[in-house]
Amino acid sequence: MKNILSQMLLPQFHKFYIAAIILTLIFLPLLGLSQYVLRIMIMIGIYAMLAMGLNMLTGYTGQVSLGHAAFYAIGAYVSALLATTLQLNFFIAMLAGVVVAAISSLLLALTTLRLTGTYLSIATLGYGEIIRMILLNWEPVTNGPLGVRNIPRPSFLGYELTLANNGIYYLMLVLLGIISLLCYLIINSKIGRAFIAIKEDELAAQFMGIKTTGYKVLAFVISASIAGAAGSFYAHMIRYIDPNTFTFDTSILMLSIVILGGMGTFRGMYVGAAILIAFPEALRFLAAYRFVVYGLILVLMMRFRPQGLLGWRSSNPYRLSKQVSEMLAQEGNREITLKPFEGKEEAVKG
Amino acid sequence: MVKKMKKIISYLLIATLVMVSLIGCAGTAGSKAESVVKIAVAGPLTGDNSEYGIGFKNAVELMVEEWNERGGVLGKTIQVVVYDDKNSGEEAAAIAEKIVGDSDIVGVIGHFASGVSMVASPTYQENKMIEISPTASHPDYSSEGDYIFRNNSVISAEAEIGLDIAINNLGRTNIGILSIKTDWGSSTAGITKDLILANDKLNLVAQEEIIEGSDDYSAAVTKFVNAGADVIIVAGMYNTLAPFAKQYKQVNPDIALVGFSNAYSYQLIELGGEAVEGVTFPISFFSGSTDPEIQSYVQRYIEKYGSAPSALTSQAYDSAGILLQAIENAGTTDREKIKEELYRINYKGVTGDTFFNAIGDAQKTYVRATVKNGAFVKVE
Amino acid sequence: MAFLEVKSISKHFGGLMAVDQVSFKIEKGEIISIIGPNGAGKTTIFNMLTGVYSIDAGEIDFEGKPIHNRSPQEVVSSGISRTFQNIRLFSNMRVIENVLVGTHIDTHYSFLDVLLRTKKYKKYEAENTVKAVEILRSIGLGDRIHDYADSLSYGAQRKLEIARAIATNAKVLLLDEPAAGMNPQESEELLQFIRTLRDGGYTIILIEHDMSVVMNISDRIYVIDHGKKIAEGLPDEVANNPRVIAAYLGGEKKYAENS
Amino acid sequence: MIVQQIFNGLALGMSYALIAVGYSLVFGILRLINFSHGSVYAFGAHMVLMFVSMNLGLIPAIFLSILLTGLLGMLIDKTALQPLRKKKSIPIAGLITTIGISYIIQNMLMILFGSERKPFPALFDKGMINILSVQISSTQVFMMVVSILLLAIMTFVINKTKIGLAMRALSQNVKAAHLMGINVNFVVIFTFFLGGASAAIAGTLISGYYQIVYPTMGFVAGLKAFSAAVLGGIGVLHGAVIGGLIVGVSESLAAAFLGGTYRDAVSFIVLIIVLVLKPDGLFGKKGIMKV
Repeated sequence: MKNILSQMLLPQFHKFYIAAIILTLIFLPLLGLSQYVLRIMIMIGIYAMLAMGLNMLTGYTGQVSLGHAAFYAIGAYVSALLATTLQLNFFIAMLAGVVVAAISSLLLALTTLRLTGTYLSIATLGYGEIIRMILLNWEPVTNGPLGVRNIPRPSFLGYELTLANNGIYYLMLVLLGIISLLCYLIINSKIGRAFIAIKEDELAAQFMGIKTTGYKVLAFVISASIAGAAGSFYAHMIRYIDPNTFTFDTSILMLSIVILGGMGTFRGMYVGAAILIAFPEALRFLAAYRFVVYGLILVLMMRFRPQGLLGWRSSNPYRLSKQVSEMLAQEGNREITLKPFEGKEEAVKG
Repeated sequence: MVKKMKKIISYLLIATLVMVSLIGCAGTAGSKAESVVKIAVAGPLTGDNSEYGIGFKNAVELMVEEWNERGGVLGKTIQVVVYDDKNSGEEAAAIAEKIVGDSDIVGVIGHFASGVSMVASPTYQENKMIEISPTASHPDYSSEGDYIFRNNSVISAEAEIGLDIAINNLGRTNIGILSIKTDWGSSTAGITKDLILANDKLNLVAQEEIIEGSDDYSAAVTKFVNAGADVIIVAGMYNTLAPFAKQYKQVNPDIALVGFSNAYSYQLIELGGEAVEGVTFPISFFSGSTDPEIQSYVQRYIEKYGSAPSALTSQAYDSAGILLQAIENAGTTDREKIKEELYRINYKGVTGDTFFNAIGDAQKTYVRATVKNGAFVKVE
Repeated sequence: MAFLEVKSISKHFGGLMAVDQVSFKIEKGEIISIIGPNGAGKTTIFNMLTGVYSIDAGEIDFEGKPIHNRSPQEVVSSGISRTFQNIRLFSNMRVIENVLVGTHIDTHYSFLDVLLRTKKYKKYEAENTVKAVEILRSIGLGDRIHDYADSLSYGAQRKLEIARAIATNAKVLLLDEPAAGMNPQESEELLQFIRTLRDGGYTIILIEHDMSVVMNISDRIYVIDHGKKIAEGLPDEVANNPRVIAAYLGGEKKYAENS
Repeated sequence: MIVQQIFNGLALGMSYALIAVGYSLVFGILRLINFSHGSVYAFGAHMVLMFVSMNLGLIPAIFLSILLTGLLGMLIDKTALQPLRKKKSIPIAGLITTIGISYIIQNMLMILFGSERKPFPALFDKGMINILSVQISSTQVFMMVVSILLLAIMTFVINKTKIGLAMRALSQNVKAAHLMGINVNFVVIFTFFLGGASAAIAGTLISGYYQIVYPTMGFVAGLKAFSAAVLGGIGVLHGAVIGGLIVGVSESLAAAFLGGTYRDAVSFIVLIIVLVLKPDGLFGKKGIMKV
């Protein structure tokens, strides 16, 4: 039994599992699930996106943001306002939301360049509150406490996507897929390595020639853009937004998902979101205690499993591309003398 | 190996958790009983605003209990289904789906905040589910659709009476407006301001807004005092009005204060003490009324829950009554018919005579109340 | 003009003169050592050389150009790389990833290349990975590339730090007590490896507090005590210098009292 | 009117200062932002209310609450933070843990006491005092006196007592302090006791002034107090007081000239500006980076 189980976890099966999960997600609505369950699935999807974004900043780069609801809000508001006032198509409005969220995060990141660790977190917290105050006070634009209503549903090629025709659900899947892919591409590159190096040891990263400030800003912008996209999708899905959705509690929920799932993992974001969004629905008797539970998650995870539920290290070997394997095989085990770097031509000669 | 086992256990644990969660979400559709009429209550039962949601629940359950004692409606037992929306739009949207998925439910009493109600109401409207919010105050709320009703005072009507209190009952004309920055507070302040500007006899000396979360009103008080206000119209709940009155009366004991029915709660007196003496407001529900119906309601409420019902709670109580009466009048649980009945109803409830106008706003009659010797008394 | 020249640099923290007018120079392909008792200011000198601290006075020239008061990144890209006294690896990354981070400085593809997985991206990734594997093989970690950095033994971690420093295309390696915590055999192996690096053309500056470690390897030794240079010269000269002996004895004595 | 508004701000600032002292105390020793301080403050106020409702009398209720809240502070350290120090967790782990604790306390209070605002007995109400057209309430004056007294006691404890010496040693170098035979965990736990006790005092005084308590009272006030502590130079006790006064006054003036809805934004903007321009605050000392 033990053996079968551990055999099932072998890396060669991973692709199969992932494919199975994706197929299940695609065919799920065809099973005739109630709209209520679909709604929950969509909310899980939105929070998985948000967690994915925060993960780039907090999980990989080690910068804890306590004000991420601000970018979620900016994406939602910009997109909703453009769609309601200028009748822009959802996808264009979303793009605008992403851009504005990115710009605002750039401004925040540039002003807080000098801050590290806890100080940075507190500054993001303050920023989140300031953005909420702006949403509340800038009435001519944001409509203040009255919020934005009648936000059009997303439509694709003239076809309106609703909950009933499963369009919203599939849009969520596509968005989550795109965001996951982008994160995957970024993490598996020098950018991703720079992020992780900064998290592991910022000073050592500087001595690797990594322009740490620049990469931290980049992480901020990527992270905020994703939150902006999620916000825009949320606004068009829910169709009414007001400042009360984007509070400190929302930021903490995002952070709890990242920490519970496992900072610096992909799987953790989906599972973390699924657990934290679905659990208050499933365990209604705990509803009054849900914030206590969020709090407990933060405390207990930090105490006993800071890497998160799914935060184990991969035991698979490092993936060398075919090209690399061939180059190395050609070389065989010949003796290598290291020579210092002298000029461009020799730089990458093996 | 141990590591692997740990990993497997984590996987299994997580899989179970997710399964349980999903089953939990899906599994409540359940028993379909023919002899039951369900009405849903949706509001914040937990969190910051739980006092209001719990008030809804209490009130509706009390009303349903009374009906069931009389044999239910259409010969069927009435059952209350309670949903906690945590005062969050995200939650409310999901709950709305859940409610419309249960064909036994004929109507919803809720939600509490306008913003939350308005996230849910498109779902109700599309699925022809009747929603009566006892509290929503957003001006656009009831125009979300013909199944969407509001059993709350219409701001303009209430504001007019508030001003009339200031002029005629209190004899003041230099008016200051204090409002909380919520959809209701901002709308109320805006409407009141327009009314004052339209009236030559009145003088708007200062207008202040505050955000909930701070209890310090000294800055606003100083501004009002300097502007020479002799009456302040406070568009806030009891939890704003009471501390504001306290802080203001320390500086100027002669100030007159006008509130709105939202602030009509025994907690106002509990929190405000002497400072709220003389605070006057328009109300549609008066717990000290000599009307025997109201007296028995207040008595039953106190008996059951240990405290006197507030105005908002009483509106929830009437909302349930209105819905049940409409079912009775329609003679069926067909929601379209019940909706039609709702537009025809003239309900004599504890919050006065109520009927809905064409967009589904309740039209109410108001009385005036003031605080005297630590109790609410009617102003004649 | 020397390859790397340090001209009477000083640094003080508040009232404490941590480094006081220290000068030294090193030619291409040399190994020099900076030794001194604990707390003498050796690591501070490294920190000044590599841009962690600004210098209060003096000058540092590398290949004829001043490099003092630059950011660490600029110092690295000019060809000077370092290791740390208390190992600072990226411990949750694999061995090969640690070295790949070292190649960061020489990886020239853009954000768009990353998203589109262009030829350029693939070329750099492949070349850098091969380079990283080669460095690791030559330093004797070729069979550990898949492991996580913190699963290595102490000695292997020190080697990995050097490999990572080499990967930045360094010409000058600053090694801060590379043999600390190693047993004699490990430390002898390491010194042998440092010699091969020198033979390959690297220029190396070592920091040690234990003089005996560097006696056989250094072309020149500089002795620092209380932030001041008290002696310099060939290993034998320094070992017999009475001031050095006094400083070491005094230093040891003081150290003993403190602990 | 400006003068009156400044005095309003000073009174408000005094309440922030009272809370800020607790942040500063813990940060000064541990370099940890104890985010749970705001909810511990709310806890202290609720405990007074609970003991009063048990008819123990106001003064004993206050003392019991101070004791109990101090114990809560110790409990937080013992159960959640000490293990993190032992494991040498990343610094941010402490912040996240205290955020978690703050959620637990605040929501437990909500479940046990209800979310609504509840009346709190007035502490020292002798009406208003008029000084040259400026009006100050006697409660504010009382608050100010107690704050200064509290600050004096804290300063005395830190500068003149043996445990204070140990605390100062710890704030310089934990390892060295440990080597010198200081019982680090005891000193830290004592610091948390002081922090909790000061939160209870702040909770009592401020609730006594506004005569209101509710579970979320510590959130916004806590954030502003934190701004105040940072502004004054976190870790510096008198800095916390001056920071509190500055935040209070700027908030009051913002309310006066920009409108009441901008006051919160202003104190957060002050926070960010201070963090960015002078992270060590007005009275803080700069540290040396160690490699």
